[in-house]
Parts: sequence; structure tokens; C-alpha cells
Amino acid sequence: MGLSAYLLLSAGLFALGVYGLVTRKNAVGVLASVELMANAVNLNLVAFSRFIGGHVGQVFALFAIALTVAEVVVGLALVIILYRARGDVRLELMSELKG
Amino acid sequence: MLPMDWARLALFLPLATALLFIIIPPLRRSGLVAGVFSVLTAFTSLIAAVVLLNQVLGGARALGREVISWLPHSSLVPGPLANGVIQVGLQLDGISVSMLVIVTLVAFCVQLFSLGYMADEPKHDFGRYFTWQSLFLFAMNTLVLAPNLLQAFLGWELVGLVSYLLIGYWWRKPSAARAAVKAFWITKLADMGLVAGLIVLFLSTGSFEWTQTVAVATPVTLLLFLAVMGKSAQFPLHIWLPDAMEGPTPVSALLHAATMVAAGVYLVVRAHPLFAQAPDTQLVMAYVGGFTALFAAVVAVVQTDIKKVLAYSTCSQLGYMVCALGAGSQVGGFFHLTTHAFFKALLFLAAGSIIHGVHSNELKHMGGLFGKMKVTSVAFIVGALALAGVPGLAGFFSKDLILEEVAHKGLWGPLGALLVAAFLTAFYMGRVVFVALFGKPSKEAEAAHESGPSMLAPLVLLSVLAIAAGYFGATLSGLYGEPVHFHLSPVGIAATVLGLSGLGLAYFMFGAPQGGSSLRAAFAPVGRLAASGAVDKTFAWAYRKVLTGLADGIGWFDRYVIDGLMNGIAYGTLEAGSRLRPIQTGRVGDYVYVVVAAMVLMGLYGAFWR
Amino acid sequence: MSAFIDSHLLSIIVAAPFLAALLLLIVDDDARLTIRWVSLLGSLVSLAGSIHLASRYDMRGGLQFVERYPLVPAFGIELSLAADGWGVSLLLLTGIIITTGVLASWTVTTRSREFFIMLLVLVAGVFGVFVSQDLFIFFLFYEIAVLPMYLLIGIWGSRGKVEAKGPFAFVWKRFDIGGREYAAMKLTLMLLVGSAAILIVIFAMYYSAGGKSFDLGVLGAARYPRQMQLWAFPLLWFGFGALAGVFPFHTWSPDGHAAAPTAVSMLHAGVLMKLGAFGVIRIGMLLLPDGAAYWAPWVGGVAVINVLYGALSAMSQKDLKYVIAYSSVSHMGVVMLGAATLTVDGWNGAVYQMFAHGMMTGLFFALVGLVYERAHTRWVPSMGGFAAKMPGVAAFFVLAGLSSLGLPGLAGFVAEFLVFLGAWQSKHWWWALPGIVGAWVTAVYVLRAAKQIFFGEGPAAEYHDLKDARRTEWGALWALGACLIIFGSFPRLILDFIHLATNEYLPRVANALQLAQLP
Amino acid sequence: MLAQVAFGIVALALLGSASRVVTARNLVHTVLWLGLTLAVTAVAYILLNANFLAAIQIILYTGGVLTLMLFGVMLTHRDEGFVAVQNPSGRFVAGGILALAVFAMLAGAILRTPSLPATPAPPVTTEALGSAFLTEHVLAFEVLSLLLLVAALGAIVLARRKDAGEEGESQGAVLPERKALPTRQPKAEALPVAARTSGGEA
Amino acid sequence: MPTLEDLRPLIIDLLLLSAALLVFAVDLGLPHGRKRGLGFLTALLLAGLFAVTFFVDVDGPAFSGAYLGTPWVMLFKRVALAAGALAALGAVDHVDRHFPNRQGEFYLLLLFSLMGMTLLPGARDLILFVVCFELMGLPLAMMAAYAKADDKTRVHRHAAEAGLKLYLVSAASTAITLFGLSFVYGLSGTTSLSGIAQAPMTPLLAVGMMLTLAGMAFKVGAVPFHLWVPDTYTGAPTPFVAFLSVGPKATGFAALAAVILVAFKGNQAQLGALVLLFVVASIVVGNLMALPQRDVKRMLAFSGVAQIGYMMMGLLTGTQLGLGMLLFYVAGYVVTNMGAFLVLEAIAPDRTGVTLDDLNGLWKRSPWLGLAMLLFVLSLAGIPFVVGFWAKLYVFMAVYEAGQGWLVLFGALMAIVSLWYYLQIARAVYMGEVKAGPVAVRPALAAAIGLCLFGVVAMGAWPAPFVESATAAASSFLGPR
Repeated sequence: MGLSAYLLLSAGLFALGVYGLVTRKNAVGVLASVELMANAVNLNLVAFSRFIGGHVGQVFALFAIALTVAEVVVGLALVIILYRARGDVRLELMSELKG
Repeated sequence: MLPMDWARLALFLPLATALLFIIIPPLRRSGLVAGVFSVLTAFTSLIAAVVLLNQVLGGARALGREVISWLPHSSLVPGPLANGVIQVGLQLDGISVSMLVIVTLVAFCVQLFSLGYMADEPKHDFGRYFTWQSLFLFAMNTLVLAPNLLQAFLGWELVGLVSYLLIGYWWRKPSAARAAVKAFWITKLADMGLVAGLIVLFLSTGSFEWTQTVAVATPVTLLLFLAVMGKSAQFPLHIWLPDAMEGPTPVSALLHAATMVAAGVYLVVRAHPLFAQAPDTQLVMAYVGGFTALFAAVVAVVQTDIKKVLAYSTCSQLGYMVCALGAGSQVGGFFHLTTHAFFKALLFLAAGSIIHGVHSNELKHMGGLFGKMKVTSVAFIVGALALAGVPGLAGFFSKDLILEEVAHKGLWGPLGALLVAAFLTAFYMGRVVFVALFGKPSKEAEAAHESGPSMLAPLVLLSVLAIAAGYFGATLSGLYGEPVHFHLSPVGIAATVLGLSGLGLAYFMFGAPQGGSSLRAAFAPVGRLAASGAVDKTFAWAYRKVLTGLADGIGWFDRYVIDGLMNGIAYGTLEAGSRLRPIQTGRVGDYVYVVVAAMVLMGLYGAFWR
Repeated sequence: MSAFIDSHLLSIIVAAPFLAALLLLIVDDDARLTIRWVSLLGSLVSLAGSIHLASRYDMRGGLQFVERYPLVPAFGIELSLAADGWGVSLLLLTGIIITTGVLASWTVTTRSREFFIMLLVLVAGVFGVFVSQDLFIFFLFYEIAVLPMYLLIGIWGSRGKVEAKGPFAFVWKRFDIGGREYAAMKLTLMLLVGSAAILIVIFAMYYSAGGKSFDLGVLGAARYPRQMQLWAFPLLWFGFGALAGVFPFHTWSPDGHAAAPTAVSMLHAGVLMKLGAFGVIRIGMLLLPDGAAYWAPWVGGVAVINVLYGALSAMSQKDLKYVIAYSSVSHMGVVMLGAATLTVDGWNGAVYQMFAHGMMTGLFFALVGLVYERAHTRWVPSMGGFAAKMPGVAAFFVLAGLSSLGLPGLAGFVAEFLVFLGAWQSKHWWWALPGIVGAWVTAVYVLRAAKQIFFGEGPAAEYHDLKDARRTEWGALWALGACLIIFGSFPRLILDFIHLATNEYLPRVANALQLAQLP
Repeated sequence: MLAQVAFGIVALALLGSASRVVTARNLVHTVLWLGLTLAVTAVAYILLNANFLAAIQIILYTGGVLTLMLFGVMLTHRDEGFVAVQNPSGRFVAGGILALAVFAMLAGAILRTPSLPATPAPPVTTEALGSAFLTEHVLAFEVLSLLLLVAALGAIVLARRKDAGEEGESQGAVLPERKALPTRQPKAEALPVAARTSGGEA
Repeated sequence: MPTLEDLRPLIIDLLLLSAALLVFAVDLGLPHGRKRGLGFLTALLLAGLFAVTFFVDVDGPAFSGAYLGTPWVMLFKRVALAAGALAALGAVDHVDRHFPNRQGEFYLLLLFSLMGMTLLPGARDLILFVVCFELMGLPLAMMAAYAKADDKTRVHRHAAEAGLKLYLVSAASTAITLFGLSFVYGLSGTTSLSGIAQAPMTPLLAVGMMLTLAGMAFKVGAVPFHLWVPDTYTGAPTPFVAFLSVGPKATGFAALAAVILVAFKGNQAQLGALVLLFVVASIVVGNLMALPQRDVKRMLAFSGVAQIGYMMMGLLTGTQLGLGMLLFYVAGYVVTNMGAFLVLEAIAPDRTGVTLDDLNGLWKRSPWLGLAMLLFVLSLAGIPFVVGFWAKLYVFMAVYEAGQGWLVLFGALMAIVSLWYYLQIARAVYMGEVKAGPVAVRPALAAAIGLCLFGVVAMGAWPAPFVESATAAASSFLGPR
């Protein structure tokens, strides 16, 4: 299988993540979608490092994974805060600041 | 003292007085003191003038001139005005000196008269009155002694200003305030011609000199004449003069009869070399003058206000002078100016004395005053006869000279007008005399009494001049270097006959116990015409409808269209801001959506940018 | 000491008001008298300095009293001051106006400290503009002179009434038209739009002249490409013209002047509007001669519109301050007209008109302020017979009016006459006619206003606290009135200075004019 | 041949599970599907000879993240949490269009790009990976550790439920919950709030 | 192999790290309710560090080129440190009042975020770049939500909303950035910025660049990636907003410059068009939407968006003058905007929302605060003799020099539009009627505001030295051309 196949695959993954990102209403759901996108990134990196050689890609992928994890941690903390504040985590309700 | 020093004295002493009154309010408010002070000033300048006249008559025809540069001026284009200055100064010669004498003399008489006439005024107003009187003397002398047209213009405008101030002396009276403004507007309207004329003259010749040859004589002189029409109340710009009678009577005597209104004539006399180059202009002047003389005389016939009668008569006489100048005889014009200055001032002062006596301007409030105020009446009669052109008195000589010149030029139209005017003049003066002095006394007239000496003295002095002035014609003409010998001409005789018949008719109608009412009826249409004030109405319409309407239109346009446009732009911007607000929905989903969408677009841009 | 003064004269003149303002920062807000005296002192120093300058100015002309301090060497910006003939005369004007302005606003009680601070900062800017020889500094001072207006009008202003009418009536929904804050905002924004245009041209000149220095001498020596001049000059004309009240960008002026407090109107109409005209001549025409030669007919044409349009608009106004404000628009038209003639007489007249109109309109606004303060209305039709209670004010009002309608012997006449002379010499002789007519229309509305306000019966009962001018106000009125008469009777006192600079500067433009006339 | 088949399977599984992640109505299911996706990704890594990464992926992600998110779901769990709020279908359409656009854009770029290598390069050894961490990327590595530290720290501080000595905090945590409790039509409750405090009308 | 020598260019950052650890330790040591000193300690340390920057030499590469120290980098470090110090000083009272027992963590988050900011400008390796980016960004999201739960003033609700909005948008754009970078890496085969510049251009690489830029644009908040800005500013605690509104933006520009002018050097034309788009959009949208705002924080948020547009002008030119003036602008913007927000904090310490009415009559309630606010808004508007004027002017000069006069005209006109709302603030301060009593400003906050004011006035009165150093830094960044 060529590189482009993998790239297309991760592109699809990314697109799905985008879909979730904009359709999900629940904060956790959104986080999950972001995870998908991050996952697509990693798949990209690994695929590249496989086909163009060198370890940089995998290193990058590892860093990316770590970053994503850190993000999830923070994100969940914020979701909890929101829940405490409003007793609800549905995002479309969170629109008091606007205009 | 050198002539120049006398001249400076005559010029600046009144100014100094006026400034003193302005700067030191206590002096101004001191009333009588200020008055006397001002009179003495006028007297001093009179002395100076007489001294100068004496020297002129002594043979020194031109006592010389001195100028200082007033404005720097230069132009990059080479030519007459490559580099130079605009000058002001003093010029002493026969014309200016003799005019100076007339001005100072009449001014002195009037101020002296005013001491008594204005005695009842509150102190500070009294002081203000004499402040303006002194200022007038300065302004008029500036005009008279002007070495060039520019300074003449300066004085010209200043006398206009003083006229505005003095007409509005009783500013609490709305009519007075309005009359003052009206006078200023009309004269200023005419003065636009003077400004334009000056500019054209200056840029074509490079100087403002009185005597020079100019290529564009006709337009220049026409423009100047426009100003003359305004200042000397020629039809149709005469309308301000009758209203100007709102001012105190001595003011009318000085400004609006003797001197200021004559400034126009004086200007033309001075600038004769210019006008001589423009025969077309002179023709126009002749006809305008002639018509004005006739028209004003006709209107004067039906006036019931004694001052109005005199005012229209002034218009008419100025018409005579202008016509004379149109006929190219500045001697005639200037001679009549002189005599007219004396007898018309006399008439006004006498009228003032009468008004002082009966506290009214209306002829019907007078009558039978001859018995009560002898001196005044005599003075008035002398003036009236002089004006009517009765042989032997001043008016006779000057009028005769004018008619002769006009006839000599073959200007038959104006000549006819002048002859009719001569008849009418005699008629309306006779009317006033017979009604006011010999008519049936009205109840106001019962209480009338003779005025005090300070008022009578000027009357006497002026009466003498009104009688005698006519005999100095030769001398006067000698002063311009073109002597005229007087002889009785057929037109002169005709005019005399007409004048006498006019007096007779007046006696028959108003003096005789049984007046011919049928003849009175004959003048009814004239009365209606005069009462309708057609010219006045035309001007009022032009002001109200045309000028004000245009102004209001433009004002509206500026406020609501031009300014509205600016506001509209600002409004649009703010509106845009408000309209944009909804895109900030506050829903994070939408924000993310936008972010990703923008990313897609950027990606497409990247994928296809080459 | 005197050596120091002579070598730093200009910076003293410019800095004195500014230092006074700084001093006021530490003065207690309630010490009203101290505040006033400090500000009066500051302005007096500048006035004295200007007089000293005039007395010491060498009549051989040229730039004198030069001072240079580098400001931003990286871009060749340096604080360089020097006085030419125009500068001398306009400095005198500014000194007189600010001094009388302080005297006239002696009675300002609300927040007087901030008021005088703003006033002095503003006037420091004005002084700076007239003497700065570095285009950038020029612009800087220009902005400083324009901006304090916002607060000055917004805080101490008053409101006129303009009812909602016309095709743009809908804007009344958003704006409080006639309100002081509206006026202040409008003035600031419109003038700054002008500044934006100016900025571009400044950059254009700077880079086209080599991008080394903003010095006016350097920029003036550079030959700019004709194309550049052709687009740059109109921008400058618009930019500065907005402040000079050039049609149709004048509409800030009536609202602004009407809303502004007395001293501010005096300064703004008396001096600030001159900055605009000065900028058009000093920067626009001298640095962009080709552009000036090409666009002169348009500038003059618009100026002619200004003269008549302003006069007629003034005639239609009922609010006294609006009358005077529109008359300023009309008279600034005379200035621009003189500038557009590109003749010696025209330019002399233009600058002299700046001077004369400054005095005159200063006097006018001082009087209007007095009347408004005592009568609590500016609505002319409701007034009448005030002369009974305030004869002095009436007299000075008439005096100012006479000067504005160009009565000989008063300053206004000299200026207008010279401008008309110049106009007649220019390629468009007919320009003089609207000017002359405009002078007559001025006579109509000014005297009508005077008659309506001061003469006739009255005053009506509701005007109970009418009274004549008071201590310091007399000072202001007499000073300005005397100036009108003196400089009207002896114009050479100022005109000689102006004439020097004009003769020095005009040839640059005139050469371009000759070139422009070549086929 | 085998590789193709394997890739096909992985791809299908990946996309399938991912699509469930973004469409599942029940949050818990969402998270579980996410876990599956990540796991399948690990398989893909193995196909790409990145075994170490695959291991990390399984341990760190499928372990850590999954647990975390489940915690999150539980903590913020609500009765109506499982019942998805009625959703304007327009949103799904818009989302679909956007996702398609994204994919089209990326795919277009990928397909228009020549010279994408079709043959794998020699695989990377884990040692090389490790040494890279400690040599050329040591700085980034250190910074990363700081990042993780700050993330943990911040998360703890924020999520700490009770904060001794801070008045108001405790009810602050509870009160709004009670206030907002019965929300069949949540908008009804949310709107006035929005009206009260939204960023100011002109 | 890394040696100790590699640490020399990073000395500032190491000191910063140790400062953070020190604060951490002291925090553990201090008893509950006595932690007020931490704020002063942080501010003091940062100020000291700021001073240190003038005495150490950090030029030169490190870690095999992953990091490169230059004067340019140093100036950005200084800006960040100054911002941090001022923010810490300004936050002392707020923090002590609202969450007395969680102060340490707050300052730690601040310090860590700062560490990201000081490192990022020097990063020359994609991986380091990304990590620093995250280190800078993550703490911000947390600090945004870092507030006391007091239902009366709704701080908590809004803070949480603000934090989550910031977080979600940033998470999305981080994913986008990473995705883009993955392509960039894959098609250039390297992660060093200078290496990327050599790679042959292909559509996919271009797409990668674009995605990367999208992420960066989010960080500086350029239109259309600005939508989170107003909401976050409005909802988050004010002292933090003061920091958020300046620190990340400054660093974001360093990042943008590194990406556009170093990594994607070859494509100036195309990228220039894109940046121009950002410039125009940001200026227009920011200014227009600020016009109708009544909430001052929100107004300043939109104005910030517009200001970003002006700064980007400098980036757009890509010339030495342009970048130098961008740097000058950023420096001036830091003190100005920080000061403005701190004044708001001083006026309404208990609320996140501050409307124009709260400013009414400030001239009376606290003359100096009023004057400060006036000068800050004037500086934002670009009025002479405050730093903002020179900033705008110099950027305009750069743009004109780069041959885009029309852009100058556009910018100047929009600046006048912006004057409308800035003057609304001045209006409220000086013309609004006085209702409330005097404002009591706590010394720490007053000191912070005073410092900002000093900066604004000093840089406005004597800009020359700043201009010099900025241009020098720019040339060091661009290197010999």
C-alpha cells in the first residue's frame, strides 16, 4: 500500500473528527472528536516516517500523543468546572457571552 | 504754519476729539462740555479751512500734496504694478479746499445748532451724538482732501458708517434702527461698484490717481457712477434718503442735505478727467440726473412731512448736479453743490427749529408760525426762495448755469425734465411756506415759540450765505482754472419764469383764502403714486423674496443635505457595526465551525495557488 | 540672559503655555484665581515673546531664530523651529487671541483647572505649527492643536437646536444632533479624516525626497514627480482644507463653534482654522508647486463657493453662534481664494485675512459668549434692545461686524481688498466679483443681527440679568477692538512681515505656474 | 496482497468506529467507540512497523484517555445526559458538508501531489527512537515534561471540588446545580440568563 | 551530543524555571490565608529577570539548532517578562481576594505559560515549536476559568464559559496545526524550520503550511479565528485578561514571523496575499464590531482584534523596518492594553463585566485613574505623544515604504473609525455624570497601572531608543540579506 492510501485514510479520520467537532453538543463528545483528529495526526506522522524513513516522524508522533493527553486532561477539568458552574455540559446552552 | 499743517489740523483735530470721547467715557458723558468741545473743534477746523482758502485765493492754486505709503504691493508679472505701494495722504488745491470750507462751515453751523436742538437729550446720548459729529468731520475731510481715489474710498465708506450711526441715533425707535441699516445696505450695495471700479482702474493703470488716462474708461466710470448713484441718492437708489430723516434734524441738514450726499458729486468733480474720457457714461449720468430731478420733485409735492419734502427736494437737487456733470460741466455741478449746501442746510435747520417749536414733523400740525417765530420763518423763506431759484439768490445762479450747460450740450430730454423740476420745486417750497408759516394755525402750532440763540445764530449765518453765495460763482470757477462768465440765458429766463409761476400757483392753491380745490385734485394721482412707494416695494420684494429666500434655501441645503450626508456616513458605519453583531452567536460550536471552514478555504487556496 | 532668550525665543514661545499647563496639573483644583493667573501668565509670556520676535526680526527676511533638536534620528525627524514673515505675524495673532481668550474665560468655574490645561496645550500646538520647519513636527503640533477640542467642547460646551428634517432625518435616531458631545465627536472625526490624507502625502514626500529627512527645506528643495504632485496636492488640500472649513467639509464648523465655550470658539475660529489654510499654502502650495499650479482653479472655485455659500448660510441662521460660525466659513473662503490666486497681493491678502479674521472672529465669539452668558439664549429672533443694558457689548459687536464686512480703516478691509486685487490679477479675474458680493451679503446679515439683538425696543422682561462686560472681559474686548482698528489703519505693521515671506516663497509656485501655462 | 487486505480491514474498522464515535447518541457508547478507534489505530501502526508507538498508543491512549473520559462522562453525568437533546438536523447537514469539504480539500491535495513514495523505507529501531529523545530533542522533551506537569497541576487545582477556607466555594459548587435541575427545555432556563448578561446592547 | 554550552542561550528560561520552582516551594511553605506575598514574589522575580536580560548574552544556537538565540528573541523575552511581571503585580489583590488559598497555583500557571512564551520565539525546530506553543496555551485556558464561585457576581459561570470556549477553539486549532505540521514534516523530511524552507513546493506541502498558519492565526486572534476573543475576555477574570490580551499575542507574532519568514520563506507572494487578507479583515471586523459595544472589556477585545490587524501590517511588509516596527508596536501595545484592563480591574474588582456606565465620572472619582484611562485609550487610538501614535505611524511608514500607500490610507481611516469607540470611553470618563463615590485603588494594582502609564508616556515622549533596538533586533532576525 502506498503512502497516499494512508494519508487518505487519516484525512478521512480527520474529516470525521471535524464532523463530530461541529455536530457534538456535549462537551465530552467534542473532546472525543478532537481525539479523533489528533489520532489522524499521529497516523499521518507514522505513515510518513514509514515511507520517507528516519525516526523523526515517530518522535513527533510520540510528542503529539503526549500533547493530546495533556489537552484531554485539561479539557476534562474544564468540563467539570463547567458542570459545577451550570450543572449542565451541553455546549449550545453555554452562550451567555455573545454579541 | 505751512498749508499742510493747517490741513492736518483740519483733518486730525476732529479725529482726536472723537477718539478722546471714545476713550474717555467721563468726558463723553459730561454732556454739554463735550458738545462745546466738539463745536470748538469744528470751529478750529473751519478756521484752518478758511486760512487755506485764503491762501488759495491768494494765487497759490495748488498748495501741494504729500503722501505716505499705506500698503506694500507688488506683482511678479512685469508691468505697471511690478513693484509699488498704495498711498494715502493730503492734496490741497482749489477744489479740495473750497469743499473743505463748505464742509467745515456747515458742520460748524450744524453742531452749534445742535447744542440747542439736542439739549433735552440725556447726557451720555448727547456726548455720543457729538462723538459721531466729530468723527463725521474727520471722515468727510479724509474724503475731501484725498490725493487719490483709494483714500476717497476710505473716507467714502467712513462717512457712510457715520451716517449709519447718526441715522440710528435714536436706536430705541425700531423705525430709526431699520432706517439706519437700510441706508447702509443700499449705499454699500452701490459701493460694490466703487470697489470693482477701483480694482479695474488700479490694475489697468497701476495707480489710483485722480487724473490719468485709462484705456477702459467707460466701464470704470460706470462702476464709479454706480456708487455715486447710491451715495447721492439717484433714482432708483434714492430710497434710503427719505428714511434717513429718522435721524435728528441737524444730522439731516449736515449729512443728508449739505455734505455727505454731495460726496458723490464731489467724487465725480474730482475724477472729472476720468469721466471726460467716457462720454457714454456722461450721457447716462445726464439722463439719470434729469429723471431723478423730475421724479423726486414730483414726489416732494405730495409729502406731508416737512422733512420728507426737503429730503425729496435734496434728491431732486442732486439730480440737477449729476445732470450738470453729465453735461460735462463740473463747475455747474460743483457750484450748485456749494449753493445747495448752504440753502438746504439752512432749510433743514430752520425746519428743525420749527419742529423744535411744534414737536412734530407734520405740515398739518403747523401753520401761522410766522408770527410766533420770526427769525426762523424769515430764514426758512430765504432758503425756500433760494431753492426756488428766485433771481438774486444763490440757487438762481447755480441752477441757471446748469441749465445753460445742459442746453448747450443739446441734451433736450434732461433739459425738459430740469425745467419742469424747477417749476415743481418752486411749487412745493411755496406750498410748505404758505401752509406752515402762513396757514391756519393748528393747536400744536399754538404753543410754538422761537428757539434759543445757539439755534438762531447758525440760521442767520446760513441765510446770509444763501443770499450771497451766488455771487462767488466766478471766484469758485476760477479755482478750477476754467472761469465761466455768467450771463442771463434764455433757458435761465424760462426757468426763472417757471419758478415764479410755481410760487404763484402755490400761493393760489395754499396761500389765498379761497384755494382752487380743482387743482388740488389734479395732483391726486401723483399723491397715490408717491404713497404707493413702488420703488421701495420693489427693493423690499427683492430683499425678502429673492435674497432671503435664496439664503434660506442654501441654509437648509447645508444643514440637511451636506451635513446630513456627513452624518449619514457616520450612521452607516455604526449601523454596519450593529448589523455585524449577530455573527458573534456565543455558541462555541459555531466558532469552531468558522475556524474549520476558514481552514478549508485556506487549504484550498494553498492546494491551488499555482 | 537676553542672549539665551534670543537664541531660544521660539521654544520659549511654544513651551510657555505647555509648561503653564504642566504647572496647573499640580495646582489645587479649587484655587481658581491661581489657575487663571498661571494660565494668563503662560499666554502673556508667549505674547510678549511674539512681540519681541517681531521687534527683533531682521527685515531682510528669511528663516530666523532657528533651533534644531534631533528627535528620532533613525528617520531624520528633528524638532526644528524657525520663524519667517508669516510665522511672525501668525504668532502675534495667536498670542493676542490666547491672551484675550484667557481673559474672556475668566468666569469659567466648572472644572476650570482641566479647562485651562486643555486650552494651553492646544495653543502650544498652534504656536508650534506656525514655527515648525520639520514636516513631521508640523504634523505633530497640528494634531496636538486639533485634539484637545474634543474634551473642551464635550465638557464645557453648550447645545444648539437642529430639528430633524430633510432626507437624512433618520440619523437623529442615533445622534443627538446639536448636542455638545455630538459636535465634539463630529469635529474630531472630520478633522482626523483630513489628517489621514495629510499623513499619506507626508510619507509620499518623505520617501520621494530620499527618505532621509522631514526638514521643510530639504523637502522643498526636492523635485517631486509631476504625477505624484497631481494626486498629492488634492489630498493635502482636502486634509488641511477640512480644518480651514473648505466646502463641503465645513459642516463640523457650525456645530463645533456653536457648541464650544467662548474661549474655545475664539481660539478655534480665530486661530485653528488658520492652521488649515496655512497648511494648504505652506505645505501644499510651496512643496507641491506643480500640483498647486494645476489645481489652483479648483481651489479658487471652491473658495468662491465658500465665500457666497457661507455668507448666505449665515444669513439664514437664527442661532447667533451659527451666524458667526458660518461667517467664519465665508471668510476662510476669502483666505483660500487669496491663496488660489497665486499672486503676491492674493497671498498677502490671504495671510493678512488670517490675521484680521482671527482678531475679528475672536472678538465676535467673545461677545457672543458674553451675550449668551447673560441672556441664556442664542436665539436671535427672541432678542432685542440689549444695547440698553450692555452698550459696550453692542458697540464692540458693531465694530466687529464692520470689520467683517470690510469697512475701510478696520483690518478686514485691507485683507479683502488685497485678495480682490490678487484675484483680478490671477487668470480668473471674475473670482473677485463673488468676493465683493459676499462682502455685501455679510453687511446684510451682520448689521441685521446687530439691529435685531441690540437695537429697537427692549430688552424683554425675561432678560433680567443682562449687564455690560466686566473687568477682564473689558480687557479682552478693548484689546481685540483696538487691534482691529490699529492694524486696519496701519496695515504695514503686519503686512511688511507677510510681504517678505510672500516675495520669498511665491516665485517657486509662480515658476510652476509659468510651466503649467506652456502648452 | 495480504498487506492490501490488512489495510482494507483496518481502514474500514477505523472509519467505521470513528463514524460511530461522532454519531453515537449515548455518551458512554461514544467513549467506548473512541477506545475501539484508538485500538484499531494501534493496529495500523503495527502495519507501519511502528510497534513501540503501537504499544504506547494502547497503553497511554486506550488506557489513560479512555479512563479519563469515562470519568468525565460519569462526573458530569445527568439523567438527560443520556437522552440527547433534540437537535436541529440542519446542524448535521452543515457538519456533513464541512467534513466533506475538509476531506475533499485534503484528498485533492494528496492526489494532486506527485512523488509521494509508494515503497516503504527501512524501519526504525526503538533504540534510535530513544536516543533521539535524549539527544536532539532533549530540549523539547524537557519542555514536554513541564507541559504535562502543568497540565496535571492545573487540572487538579481546577477540579478540586472543595477548597477549605474559601467561603462560597462549596455552595458555589452545589447551588447552580440545584437551580438548573429540571431542564426538559433547557433553553427556557438558559435564555433569560443570556438576556441578562450577554455582552451589552448598543 | 548536548553539552552544557547548549544551555547558555537558554539561561533566561532556566532562571524562569527556577523562579517557578521557588514560588512553588514558598507556596508550600506559606500557611493558608497568608499567601498574598506570592504575587509580589512572582512580580519581583519576573522584574528581576527582566533586568537580567540586559546583562546576559543569549545569542547563538543550541541543541543542534533546535533553538536559536538572537536579539530578536531577546526582545520578545523581555516583552513577555514585562507583561508577566505587570500581570502578576496587577493580579495580586484580585487573587488574594477571590481565591486566597489557590494563589500559588495561579502564579505557577502564569510562570509556566511565560516559559512557553520565552522559549517559543527561539524555537527553530517544529517539535520544540509545537511543545512550546502548547506550554504557552494550555495554562491560559485554565487560568481563564480560574475564578471564585460566587453566584451573585456570576464570575464562575462566565469564567467557566470563557475558559471552555478558549479551550475548545484552541484544541481544535491545535489539532489543525499539528495536522498541517505533519504534512509539512512529511513532505520536507525534516522538522527544522530552515530545513523546511529548502523543500520543493507541492500542493500538499502548501496545504500543510496553510493549516499551520490557521492554527497560528487562532493564537493571535486574527479574523476569522477571533470569535473566541470577545467572549473569553468578557468572561474571564480581568487581571488575567490583561495578561491574555498581550502576552500570547506578542509571542504569537514571534511564531508567525518564524513560520512565515523562515520556514515558508519561499512563498512570500502567496502568503503575503493571505496575510493581507487577515489584515484587512481583522481591522474592519474588529473596529466595526467594537463600535456598538457597551461592555468595555468586550469593546477592548474587538479593538484588540483590530490592533492585531495593524501589527500584522508590519509582518506583511517582511522588511527590516516593518518587523522592527511590529516589535515596537507589540511592546507599546503590551503596556497600553495591559494598563487599560488593569484600570477596569481597579474600577470593578468583583465583576467580569465592566460597562461604560461604570466608567462614568471617573475623572472625579479618581482623577489619576481617569487620566490613565484617557491616555491608554488615546494610545490605542494612536494619538500623538503616547506610544500608540508612534507605533501606528511607524508601521504605516513601513507599509508605505513597502509600496502599499493605499493600505496606509485604509489603516488611517479605520483608525479614525476606531476613535469613535475609544472616545466613548474618554467620554464616559470625563463627561459622564458622577454617581458613585471615589475609587479606592489597592497599592499593588496602582503600582502596576502606574508602571504601564509610565511606559506609555515614556515610549511616547522619547521613542528613539526603542525604535533603534527594535530595528536592530529585526535585522538580527532577518539576518544578512
